[in-house]
Amino acid sequence: MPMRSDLANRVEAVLFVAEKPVPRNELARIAGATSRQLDAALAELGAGYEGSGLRLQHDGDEWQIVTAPEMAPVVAAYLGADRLRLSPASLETLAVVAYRQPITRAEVEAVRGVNCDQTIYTLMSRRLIEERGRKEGPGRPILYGTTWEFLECFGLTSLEQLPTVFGPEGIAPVTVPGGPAGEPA
Amino acid sequence: MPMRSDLANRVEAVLFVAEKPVPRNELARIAGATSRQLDAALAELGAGYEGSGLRLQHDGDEWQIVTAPEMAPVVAAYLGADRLRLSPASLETLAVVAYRQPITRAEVEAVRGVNCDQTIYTLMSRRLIEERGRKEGPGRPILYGTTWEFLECFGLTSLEQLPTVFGPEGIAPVTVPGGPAGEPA
Amino acid sequence: MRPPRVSVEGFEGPLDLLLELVEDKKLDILTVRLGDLAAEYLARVRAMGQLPADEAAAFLWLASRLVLLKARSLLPSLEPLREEDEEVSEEELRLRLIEYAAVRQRASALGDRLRAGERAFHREGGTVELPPRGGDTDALAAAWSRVLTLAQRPRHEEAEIPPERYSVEQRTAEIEEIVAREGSVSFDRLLGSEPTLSFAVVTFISLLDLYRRLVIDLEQDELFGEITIVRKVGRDADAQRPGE
Repeated sequence: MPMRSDLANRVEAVLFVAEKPVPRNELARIAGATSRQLDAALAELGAGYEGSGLRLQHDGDEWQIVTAPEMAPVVAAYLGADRLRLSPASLETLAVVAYRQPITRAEVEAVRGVNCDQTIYTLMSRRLIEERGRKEGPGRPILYGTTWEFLECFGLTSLEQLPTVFGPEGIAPVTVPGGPAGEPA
Repeated sequence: MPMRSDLANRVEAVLFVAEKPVPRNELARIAGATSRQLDAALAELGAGYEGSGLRLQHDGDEWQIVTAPEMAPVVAAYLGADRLRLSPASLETLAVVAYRQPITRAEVEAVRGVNCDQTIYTLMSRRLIEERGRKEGPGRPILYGTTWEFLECFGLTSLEQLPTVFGPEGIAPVTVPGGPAGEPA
Repeated sequence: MRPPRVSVEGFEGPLDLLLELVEDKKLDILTVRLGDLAAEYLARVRAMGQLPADEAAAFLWLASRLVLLKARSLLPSLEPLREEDEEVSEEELRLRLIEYAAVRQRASALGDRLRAGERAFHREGGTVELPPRGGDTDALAAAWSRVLTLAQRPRHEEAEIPPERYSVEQRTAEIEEIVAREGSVSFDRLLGSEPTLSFAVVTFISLLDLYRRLVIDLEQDELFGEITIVRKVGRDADAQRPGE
C-alpha cells in the first residue's frame, strides 16, 4: 500500500473503533487537524479503500467505516448465522445488568472493575438493554435494564427464568466513589 | 491501492464486523477458502495494512483487525481509555505466563519464588491472562495463558512478537520438586 | 502452607534480593559461589527490620539454603539436615536464579512497552444491526458467575491473611532472653508443640544468627538427636547485639 499520511491513519484508527458515525468536527478535534486538513485526510482514506473490503461512508457530516457493499453476502453469512454474537466483555456487562437491574453504569463498572462505556453502547445498539429512568441522588444517573428483545433472544418468557447462579445474597452491593479504572481492552 | 484479491477482501470484511477474534477454520469456511488460500489472503491483508492505521493480529489461530499501536494516543483520547498500569510484581507474573504458557500457578510461583495469588487475580480480572484447561496429574491444576487482550494492550500482533531478551536456548526449564519455592513443608 | 506474598523494601521476593546482590557486586551469575553470599544476604534481610513472619519466610527459606551451601563448602562431609524437603543444590539454585534474571528482564521489557503506551484497540462491533437470535442463557449465567467470583475474591483473600506475625529481630531477642535466664534450652522447646512453618523458619534463622554472632553454642549428642541451645560461656549476649 502506498504510504498514507499520518493524519489519515489517525482518522482511520478512530473511525475503526467508533461504534457510531463520528461528526466531522469531533474527528478534527481528536485528530488535531484543521477542517481543511481533515477533508484531505478523508479523501485520501476513501480513495485508499477502493478495491478493498471496506468503504468510507458519510451521512451529512457524520463519518464511518463500513464493509463494502460487494461483501454483503459473506458478511451476512457470518453475522446471519442464527446466534447471538457478543464479545466476552459485552456478555459480562449484559449479565450484570440482567441480574441486578435496574442499575446505573457506575454500578456496573463497580462490579466489573472496568470502564463499560463501549459495552453498554453495544448492548444498547442491539436493543438488549435500554434506559429505565433515572436514579435519585447526585447527578441522577441513568438506570439500565434488559429489553423484551433480550428475553426473546435468550428464549426466556420472564426475568424469573434467568438461571440461578448464586443466592441473591451472593454479592454485597458495591459502591465506588469517583468511578472505576479504565478498561484495558 | 494495488488491487487486492477478492478473498482477502472477504476476509477483511468478516474480520471488520466480528466482535471478537475469528478462528481460522471459521474464517476459511465463511470465506469459502482452503486452508492454504486463507493463509495467502491473511498474509496479503497483513502486508496491506503496513503503513496504515490498522493491523492484523492473531492469538494462535484466532485473527482480528486492531488499530496500529502508533495510533494509540489518538484512539485512547477518543475512547477516553485510561492507561493500563501494572505493578512490577504483576508484570513479573505476566512475563512468566507469557513466555511459558500454558503454565500452572505453582509453576509460576516456583519461578518467581513468591506467592502469586494476588498478581494472577489482578491479571485475570484485567483479562490479560485466562484459564487454558487443566494440567494432567495430581490435583489437575489450572493452566494459564495470555489472552488476545494481552496482545492488544502490549501492541503485539502475535506472540511471536514478544520482546526477545535472552536467547530461547538461554534458559533451561526449571522444575522444582515439591512445589513452589519457599514451601519446604 | 503456601509461600507468602512478598513485596518489601523494593524487592519483589527472595530471588530478586539475591539477584540484586549478585548484580551490585558485579559477580558472574554463572560462576559465583552462592554460599559466599549467605552472610550478606542475611544482613540485607536483617536490615529489612520488622518484617512480618509470613512475608519473611520466603526470604528466610532462601537464606537458610545459602547458609547450608556455605556450610557444605566448609564441611563437605556434613550430613543432610533432618528435613522433609529435598535439599536444593547449588546448581538448582543457580538455574532458578538465571531463569529469574530472564523473567525480570522480560518483565521490564513488557513494562517498557506498557509505558510507551503503543497499544492496539479492537472494535466492539455495532455498525451492523441485525436482530439477535439464539442467545445462550448458560453463557449468560457463566458470565455472571465469573463476575461474582472476580468481584468477591479480594475480600475473601484479605480474610485469609494469618494473624500471626513474627520478625527475626523479635524472635532473636526472645531466644537471647531465654538462654540468658536459663543457660540452655532445647530446640524442641523453642518450637513449641505445633509450630507453624513461619514460626519454625524464623526460630531457625534466629538461632543461626545467634550462633554466628557467638552468643550461643549448639549441641547435639547424636545425629537427628535433640539439639540443645547453650549460652556461650564468658560472653555477654547484649554486648554482641549490633552484630555485623
